[in-house]
Amino acid sequence: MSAQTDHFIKPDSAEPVEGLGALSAYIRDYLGRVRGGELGSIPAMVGLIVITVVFAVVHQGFLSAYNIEALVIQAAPIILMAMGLVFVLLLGEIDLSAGTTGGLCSAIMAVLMIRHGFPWWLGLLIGLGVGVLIGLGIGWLRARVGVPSFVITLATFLAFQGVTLILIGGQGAVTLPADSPIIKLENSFVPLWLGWVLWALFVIGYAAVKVNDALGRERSGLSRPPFTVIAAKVVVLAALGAAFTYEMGINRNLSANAFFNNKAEGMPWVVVLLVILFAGWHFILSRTSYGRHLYAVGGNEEASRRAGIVVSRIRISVFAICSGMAAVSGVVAASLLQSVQSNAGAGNTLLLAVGAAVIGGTSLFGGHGRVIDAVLGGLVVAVIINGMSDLIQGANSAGYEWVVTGAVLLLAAGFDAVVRRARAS
Amino acid sequence: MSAQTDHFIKPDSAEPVEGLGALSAYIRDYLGRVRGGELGSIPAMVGLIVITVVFAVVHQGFLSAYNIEALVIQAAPIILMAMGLVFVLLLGEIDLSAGTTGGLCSAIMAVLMIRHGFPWWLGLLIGLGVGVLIGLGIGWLRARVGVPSFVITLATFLAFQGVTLILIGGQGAVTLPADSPIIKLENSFVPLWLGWVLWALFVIGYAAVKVNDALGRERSGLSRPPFTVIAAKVVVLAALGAAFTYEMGINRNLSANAFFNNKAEGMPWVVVLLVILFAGWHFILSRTSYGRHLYAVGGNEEASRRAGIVVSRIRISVFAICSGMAAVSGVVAASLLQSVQSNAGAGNTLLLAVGAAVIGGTSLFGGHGRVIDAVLGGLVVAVIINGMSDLIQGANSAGYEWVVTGAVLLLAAGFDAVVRRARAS
Amino acid sequence: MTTQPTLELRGVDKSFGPVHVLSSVNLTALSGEVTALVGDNGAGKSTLIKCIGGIHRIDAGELVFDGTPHVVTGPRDAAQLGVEIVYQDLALADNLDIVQNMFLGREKVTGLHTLDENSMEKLARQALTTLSVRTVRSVRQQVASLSGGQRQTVAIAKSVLWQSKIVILDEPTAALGVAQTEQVLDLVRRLAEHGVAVILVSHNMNDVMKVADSIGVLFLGRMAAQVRREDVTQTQVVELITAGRSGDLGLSREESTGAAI
Amino acid sequence: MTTQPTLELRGVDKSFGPVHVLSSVNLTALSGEVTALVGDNGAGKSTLIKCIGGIHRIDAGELVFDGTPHVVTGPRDAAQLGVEIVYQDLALADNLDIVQNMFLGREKVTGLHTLDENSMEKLARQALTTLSVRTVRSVRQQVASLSGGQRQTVAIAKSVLWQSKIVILDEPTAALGVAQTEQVLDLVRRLAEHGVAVILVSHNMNDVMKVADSIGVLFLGRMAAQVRREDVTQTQVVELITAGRSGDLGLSREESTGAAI
Amino acid sequence: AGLVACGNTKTSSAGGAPPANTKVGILLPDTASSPRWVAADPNELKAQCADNKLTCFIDNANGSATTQQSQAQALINAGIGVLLVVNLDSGSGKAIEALAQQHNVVTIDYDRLTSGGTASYYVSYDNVKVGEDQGTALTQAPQVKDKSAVNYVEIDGAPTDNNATQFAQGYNSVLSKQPGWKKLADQTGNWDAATAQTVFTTMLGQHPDINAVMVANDTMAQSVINVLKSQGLAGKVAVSGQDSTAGGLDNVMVGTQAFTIYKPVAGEADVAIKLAGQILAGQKPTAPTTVKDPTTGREVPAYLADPTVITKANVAKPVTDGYVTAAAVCPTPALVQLCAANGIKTP
Ligand SMILES: Nc1ncnc2c1ncn2[C@@H]1O[C@H](COP(=O)(O)OP(=O)(O)OP(=O)(O)O)[C@@H](O)[C@H]1O
Ligand SMILES: Nc1ncnc2c1ncn2[C@@H]1O[C@H](COP(=O)(O)OP(=O)(O)OP(=O)(O)O)[C@@H](O)[C@H]1O
Ligand SMILES: [Mg+2]
Ligand SMILES: [Mg+2]
Repeated sequence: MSAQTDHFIKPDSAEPVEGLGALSAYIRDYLGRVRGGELGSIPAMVGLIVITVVFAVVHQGFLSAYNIEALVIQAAPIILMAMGLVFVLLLGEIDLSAGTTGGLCSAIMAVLMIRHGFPWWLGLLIGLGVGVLIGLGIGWLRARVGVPSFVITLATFLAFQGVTLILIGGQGAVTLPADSPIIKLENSFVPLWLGWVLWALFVIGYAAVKVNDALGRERSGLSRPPFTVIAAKVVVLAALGAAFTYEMGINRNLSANAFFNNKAEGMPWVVVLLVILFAGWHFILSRTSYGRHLYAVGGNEEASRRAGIVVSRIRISVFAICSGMAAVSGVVAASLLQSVQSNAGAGNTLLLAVGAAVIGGTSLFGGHGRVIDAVLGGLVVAVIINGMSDLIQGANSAGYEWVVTGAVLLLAAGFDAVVRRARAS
Repeated sequence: MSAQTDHFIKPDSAEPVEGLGALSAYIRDYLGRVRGGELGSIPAMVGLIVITVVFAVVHQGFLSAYNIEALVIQAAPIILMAMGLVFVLLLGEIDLSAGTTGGLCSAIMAVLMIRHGFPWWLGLLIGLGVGVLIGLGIGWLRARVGVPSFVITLATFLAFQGVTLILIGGQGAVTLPADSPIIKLENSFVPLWLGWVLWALFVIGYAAVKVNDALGRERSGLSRPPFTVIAAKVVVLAALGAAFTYEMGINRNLSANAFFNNKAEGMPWVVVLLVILFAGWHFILSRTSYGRHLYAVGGNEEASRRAGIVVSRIRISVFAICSGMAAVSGVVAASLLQSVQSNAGAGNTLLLAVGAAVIGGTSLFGGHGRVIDAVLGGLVVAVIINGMSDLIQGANSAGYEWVVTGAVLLLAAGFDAVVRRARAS
Repeated sequence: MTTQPTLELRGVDKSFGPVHVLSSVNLTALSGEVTALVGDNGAGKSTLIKCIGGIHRIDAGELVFDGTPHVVTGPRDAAQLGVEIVYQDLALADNLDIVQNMFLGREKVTGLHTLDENSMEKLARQALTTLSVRTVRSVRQQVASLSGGQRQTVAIAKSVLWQSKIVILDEPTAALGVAQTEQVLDLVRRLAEHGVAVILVSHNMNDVMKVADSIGVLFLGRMAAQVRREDVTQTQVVELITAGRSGDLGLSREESTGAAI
Repeated sequence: MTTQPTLELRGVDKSFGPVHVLSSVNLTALSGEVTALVGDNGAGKSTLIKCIGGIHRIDAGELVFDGTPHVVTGPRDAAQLGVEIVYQDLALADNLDIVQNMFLGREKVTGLHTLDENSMEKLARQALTTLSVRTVRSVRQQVASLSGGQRQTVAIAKSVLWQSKIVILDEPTAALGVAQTEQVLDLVRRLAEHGVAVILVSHNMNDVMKVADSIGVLFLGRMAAQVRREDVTQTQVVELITAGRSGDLGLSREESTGAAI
Repeated sequence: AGLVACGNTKTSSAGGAPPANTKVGILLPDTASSPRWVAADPNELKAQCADNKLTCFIDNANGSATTQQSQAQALINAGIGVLLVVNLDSGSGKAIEALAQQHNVVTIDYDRLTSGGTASYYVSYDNVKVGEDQGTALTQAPQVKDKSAVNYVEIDGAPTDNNATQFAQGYNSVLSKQPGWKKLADQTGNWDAATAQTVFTTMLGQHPDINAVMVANDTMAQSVINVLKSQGLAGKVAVSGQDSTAGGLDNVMVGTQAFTIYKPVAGEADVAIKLAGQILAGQKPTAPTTVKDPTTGREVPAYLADPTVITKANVAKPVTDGYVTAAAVCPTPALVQLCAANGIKTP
C-alpha cells in the first residue's frame, strides 16, 4: 500500500538534494509560494526600504552613522513593546495598557532606585516583576472572568497613568543618576572588538542552526533545502550584520573640535538586548509546543480546546508576556530619556507599537504573526518618526508634521497592502 | 406531508394567543432564552443601575435635576460617537480616528462660521459633509486597497490632529458666539409643554409600531406576542419617559438669589437629537436589507459574498456612517464646550466611545451589536466620568481619579461579564 | 446531441500559486437533466464549482451559458446568469437565524423598503417542510445552534426558493439522514423535470446511479470522461474515479499515471 | 452480557436553555466492538458525543468508564480517560498545516523541549498513507487549503495516532470518496479487533450494518433502543430512526408521538 | 445652605455679615504642561484655604476640556460661591465662566487669562514676561555671553497650549532682536520629554554647531541635555528652562542648564485665595492693575506677580522657600555634595 500512496504524497527525497537542479527547484517552489500568498516579511521589508530611500533623499544626513544610531535607540522601545504585543495579537486580543504599564514599571524602578536607595538591579527586577504580575492580572480577568480585553486594558490604561502620576508626584519626572547601568543600555556602546565578536557569534549560531535543521531532516529521510540556499542566507545575513557593525564603528562625535575627546563609537548595548530577546521569543514561537499552541488558539480556539490545550492558561500567559515586555520597553525608554516622566507611556505610545506589529504583518484577528514583524514594523515606525522630526520648520510645524506623519504611515501601509494583494492575481 | 412535518416545526399559532396562559408562556419563553444566553441589554442595564446607585450614595446631589441634566449633555457626544462606532464594529473593523475626525469637522465648522462668516447652517453642513467624505475615504482604502483599518485610522488619527491644529492655530481654541444655534443644542432647553408633547408622540409611536407588528404577524398566521406584553412594555417606557421629562421640568438654577432670573428648565435639545438618531439607526439596522447585510458581513463575510452582497460597498458605507456620526458628535461636543479646541477629539475620546459600545454589548469581532448598546454603554461611561469628577480632592487628585475611574470601569465591565457568564450554568 | 447545453465548460484551468488543481476541464449540463459530477477526494470538484459560481477566477478556458461565453467575476454575476449553488462548506452566517440566512441578499421588502419578515418567515417554513426537516424547533433559531444535517437542509432549502436555470449541489446529502436524503434526491429529480439543469456532486454511487442522466468523472483535476448514465455500470464509474480510466473510457494510460499535474 | 462495558451512559440529560436535546439517554459500548449510533438529523447524536468528550456538561445522569462514574469537565478529562473523538464539525486550526494539526496538544519534543518536527512529519505521513489519501500534495500544506474529504481524512488520521481505549467517530465518512470510505471502515474494524471500544455515528445504513456489532438508535433525544446487529434488519433500524419504534422494539406509542421533548 | 464660618476671619469687615458660603472651587488644567499642578499648587492652595477658613474643592482636568467642564458643573452643583479657573484654552474656559455666571458664581482666572471670558479677576504671572525673561537670561548664559555670533535652536511647548504661544512670543521678541543670534531651527516638543528628545537629536544631527538651545521648560531641557551629553557637549551649549523642577535645579547646579524660571506658587495662590475669601464675605476688592482682554478689549482687574530667574547663583531659593524639597533636589550622594556646595542643606 505504501508503494501506491507514496506516489501521491510525494516523498520529497525524490527531488535532487544538492546542486543547480535542486537550487532552481527550491527557488521555483519559493516563488510559487510567494505567488500563492505566503509573503512573509516581504511587504514590510519593501516598505521599510522605500521610506528609508525617500528620507535619505529629502533629509540630508539621514543615513549618517549619527542618525542610524539615533534611529536604533529610538526604535528600541517601540520594537520591544511591539514584540510583546505580537503575543496578545496572536490570540486576537489587545492590550491598550501596554504603554502605561511600561511607564508604571519604569516609574516603580526609578522611584525605588532614587528615592528608596534600592540597588539598580533590584529596582529593575521589581519593575519587571510588577509588569509580569500586571499581565497575569489582566489575563486572569480576561480568561477567567470573561471581560473583553479591550475594556480591561482601557481601564488599566487609565488607572496606570494615575498610579505613575502619583508615584512620580509633583516633580514631573524622576531623573536617573548619570552613572546608572540602566542609562548605559541606550547611551553606552559595545567596544568595537566585542561588537565584531558578537557579530561572528551571531552568524555562526545562525548557520549552525540552519545546517543542523537540514541535516536532521535528511537523517529522517525528509526533503531539505539545498546547502547553496542555506549558504546564501548566511552570507546575506552576515553582510548585513557586518555593514551595521561597521557603520556603528564610525566615530559619531559631531563636533570636530570637541575638547573632551570622548568618542561615540560602537553599537549601543540595547542592540544586544534586542537580538537576544528577538532570538528567544522567535525560538519560543517557532520551536516549542507552547508557541504552537499560541497559533492554534489564535486560529481556532474551539479546536485547540478540544485538542486538550488549556486555553485559559495560554491566554493568561500572553498577557503576562506582553506586560513583561512592556516593562522592558518602559525601562529602555527610561534609559533613553535618562528619566521617567509622570506621563510615561501615555499618549500614542501604544497605538504606534500596535501599528508597528500590524505593519510588520501581524493580524489583529489572531493566528498570524511573528516576532520579526515587530522588528520590521517597529523600524518602519521609527524611521517615519525620526525622518519627520525637524523636517518642517516654523509655527504650526507640529500640525504639518502630524499630517505628514499620518500620510507617510498610510503610504507605507498602503504599499504593504498593495504588495500583499499583488499575489491575488 | 405538511401535516406530518408541521408537527415538528411547530406552527406557533398552536399556543394560545391572548390571556394569562399566553402571557406566562411568553415569559417562560423569554426566561428560557435569557438562560440560553440571549441576554440583550440586561448586563449593561444592570451595570448602569448598580453604578448609578453607588454614586447616588457616595456623591451627594448625584441625582439632582441639575446633575441629571449635566450627565445627559456630557453623555451625548460619547453616545453619538459610539452609535457610529457600532456600525464599524459590526463588521469587525475599528476606527481609531473617529475622535479626531469629530474634532476636525467641528473645527472646520467653527472656523468657517467665525473666521469666514459662513452662516451657521452652511458651516454645519460642510462640517458634516467633510465627516462623511472622510469616512468614504477610509472605507475606500480599507475595502479597495486592502489596508487594515487599524493602520489607516491610526494614520488619520495622527493626521487629523495635525489638520485641526493648523486650522485652529496657536490660540488653542475657537470660541463659538454665545447666540449661535450650535450652542443651543446642549445649552438650551425644550419648552415644558413641548417636552410633554414630544413624550406623548414618542410613546404613541412606539405603541403603534409594536401593535402594527403584532397584527401583521397575526395576519400572516404567525405567532405574535400577547397584547398584555406589548401593553406592559409601552407602560414601562412611558413611565420612564415621563419621569425623565418631569425631572427635566424642575428649575435647575441652584442659587436662590440669582440676579439674572434665568430659569434652567426643560430637557436639553440634544435629547431630541439623540432620540431621533437612535430611532433612525435602529430602524436601519433592524428593518432594512442594508442592516441585515451588515450583520451578515460581520458574521460571515464569505457567505455574504456568495449570497451576492457587495461586501466592499457595505464596508465603505459603515466607515462613512461612523465618520459622519463622529462629525455629529464633534459638533455636539463643540456645543457643550461652546468652543472648539485645537486638540479636539484627541486623547481618550475614541477609546471611551469604543469602550461604551463594548460595555453595551457590541462585539469587537463583528456580527453582534445594536444601537441601544451605544446608548446604554455611553451612559455607563458618562455616569462614571460625571460621578468621578470632583470625588477626590487634594494633591494628586488627578492621579487618584484616574485610578478610580479605571477601577470603576473595570467593575462595571466585570459585572457585565459575570452577568453574561451566569447564563452558562 | 443537438440541444444547446445550458452550461458548458471548455478547457477550464485553475491553479492556486504553484498547485495546479484543474487542467482543461470540459463539462456540459443540459436543461432538464441531472448531471452528476464525481471524483476522488481532492479531485477538484468543489474547485470547479467555485469557478462556475465566481468564487474563483479561472486561469484559462471558457464558461458558456446558453451558448454565450461569459466572464464570471463574482457570485453576483453567477446569480444573474441564473446559477444557484449549494456549496460543500455551506456558507451560512452563524449569527443570523434560519429565515435571515435563507433570504440573505434577496430579502423581501414591503413598499416602504422595510423588510417583509412575515412573508419571508412563511416561505422559509414552507421550503423546510418540503425537505422533511423534523427537529428544527423554530425557523427563528440561529443557525449556529443547528445540527450538521439541519444546516445542510437550510442551505439546500435556500437554493430552491428561487427560479434558477442551473442548480448546483455540492455533496448535498453528505450529512443527511435516510429520509432527508430521499427528499433531496426527489427534489433533484423534480427540479430537472421543471427544466432546470442540475449538477450534483456526490460520493454516493447508489444515489448517482439513481438520479443522474449524465456523469462527469474528475480524476486529479482532469475530466476523465463525461458519459451517459445508461452507457455505464457502477463498477465502471468507480474505476474511472479511482484509476482515471476503465476499458477504453477515460484518460490514456500515460495521462492517468503521470505524476500529479 | 457479563463483560464490563468500557463506556456506559446512564440517564444522560442535556438542554440548551429552553431546548431539551437529550432525555435520559442510556448507551453502552464494549471493548472490541463497534457500537453504531444512528438517528435522524437533529436527534441529538453529536450533542451526546460532545457530552462524552467534555465539550458540553451534562445536566443529569452519569458517564461510567470501566465501571467507575466520572465527571468529565473538559476535553482534557476525556483524553485522560482514553477517549479519542473525531467531531462532525472537524475542529482543525485553519492557520496550521496538516502535521501541526495532527499533533496539536500532543506535540513530540526532543530532549531540549524543542519540537521534534521531523519525527512528527514522518508519523503524519504514515498515518495519512494508511487512509488512502492520494491528492494531498504535502503534509506541510495549511489545512485551510484542503478539500472537504481531505480535511476529514486529516481529522480521522489524527485520532488513530494515539493508543485510546475508546474511539468515537461522528459521521467520519460523510465527505469521503468510495476508496477512502472503505479504508475508514476497515480501520474501524481493525481498531475494534485491537480491543478498542469504537462508537460510530453514521447515516449510511449499509455501512452501519456492515461494521456494527451493536446499534443504538436516538429518536428526538431519547434512546429508542440499543440492539445487537444480528437481531435486526436494516428496515427495522430505519423504522426505529424515523418513527422511534418498530414492532415491539423502541419507544412506546405515547413517547414516540408525544410533542417534542 | 453653606457652612457658617467661624467669626473672626481676616476678611470679615466690621459690620459685615459672616460669609454665608465658604466653598471655593478650583479647576486645575492638567499634569503635563507643568509639574506644579500636581503638588505645588494643590498643596499651597489647600494650606491657604485652611488659613482663610474656606472649604476648597480642587480638581485637575487631566488635560481634557470636557472633563474640566464636567468638574465645573459638579462644583456648581456642590454649591460653591467662587471658582478659580486655570483654563485649558480660552474657549472652554469661557464656557465654564458663562456657566458659573448663570449660577451666580464669581470666577477668577488663575494663572491663565481666559480671553473673551467673564472672570471678575485675573491672578497670574505674566506669561509673555516669563518668555521675555527666558530670552534675556539665555543671552546672559556664560557659554554665549561674550560671543558675537550665536547659533540657536528653539524647542517650544505644546502647540495646543496658548501659554506656550505666549512664552514663545516673549522669548522670540528678545532673541530675534539680539545682534548676532541666528535661529537654525524651530520645533515643538509638545511639553513631552520623548518628543523633545527625538526632535533635538535630529536638530543636532543637522546642525552640529549649535551654541544655545531655547527650550521652553525643564522637562524638555532634560532631554536636550541627554542628547548633548551623548555628544560630549553638555555644559558647552547654553540651555534654557522653566518651572524650577528638581531635575532642572540639578542641571543648573551641574552647569548643563543655564537657568530656570522660578514662579513661586505662593505668589499666585495666596493672593487668589485671599481674594476668594473677600468675595465670599461680600466685598468687592479693587485690584492693583488691569490686563486687557485681547478679544473683547475688557480691562480685567488683575493681580500680577513677577517671576524670578534662577541661575547657579540663587539656585537654593526655591528650596529655601519650600517650593521643592531638598530631598527631591538632592537624591543621590553626588548631588548631596553639589547641593551643599550651592547652599542647599539636605536633612
Ligand atoms: N447550542 C445549541 N443551542 C440550542 N440548540 C442546540 C444547540 N446545539 C444543538 N442544538 C439542537 O439540538 C438538536 C440536536 O443536535 P445534534 O447536533 O446533536 O444533532 P445530530 O443528531 O448530530 O444531527 P445530525 O445528524 O444532523 O448531525 C438539534 O435540534 C439542534 O438544533
Ligand atoms: N486555496 C487553495 N490553495 C491551495 N490548494 C487548494 C486550495 N483549494 C483547494 N486546493 C487543493 O485543490 C485540490 C482540489 O480541491 P477540491 O476542494 O476542489 O476537491 P474536491 O474534489 O471537492 O474533493 P472532496 O471530495 O474532498 O470535496 C485539493 O488537493 C486541495 O488541496
Ligand atoms: Mg469538495
Ligand atoms: Mg451530528
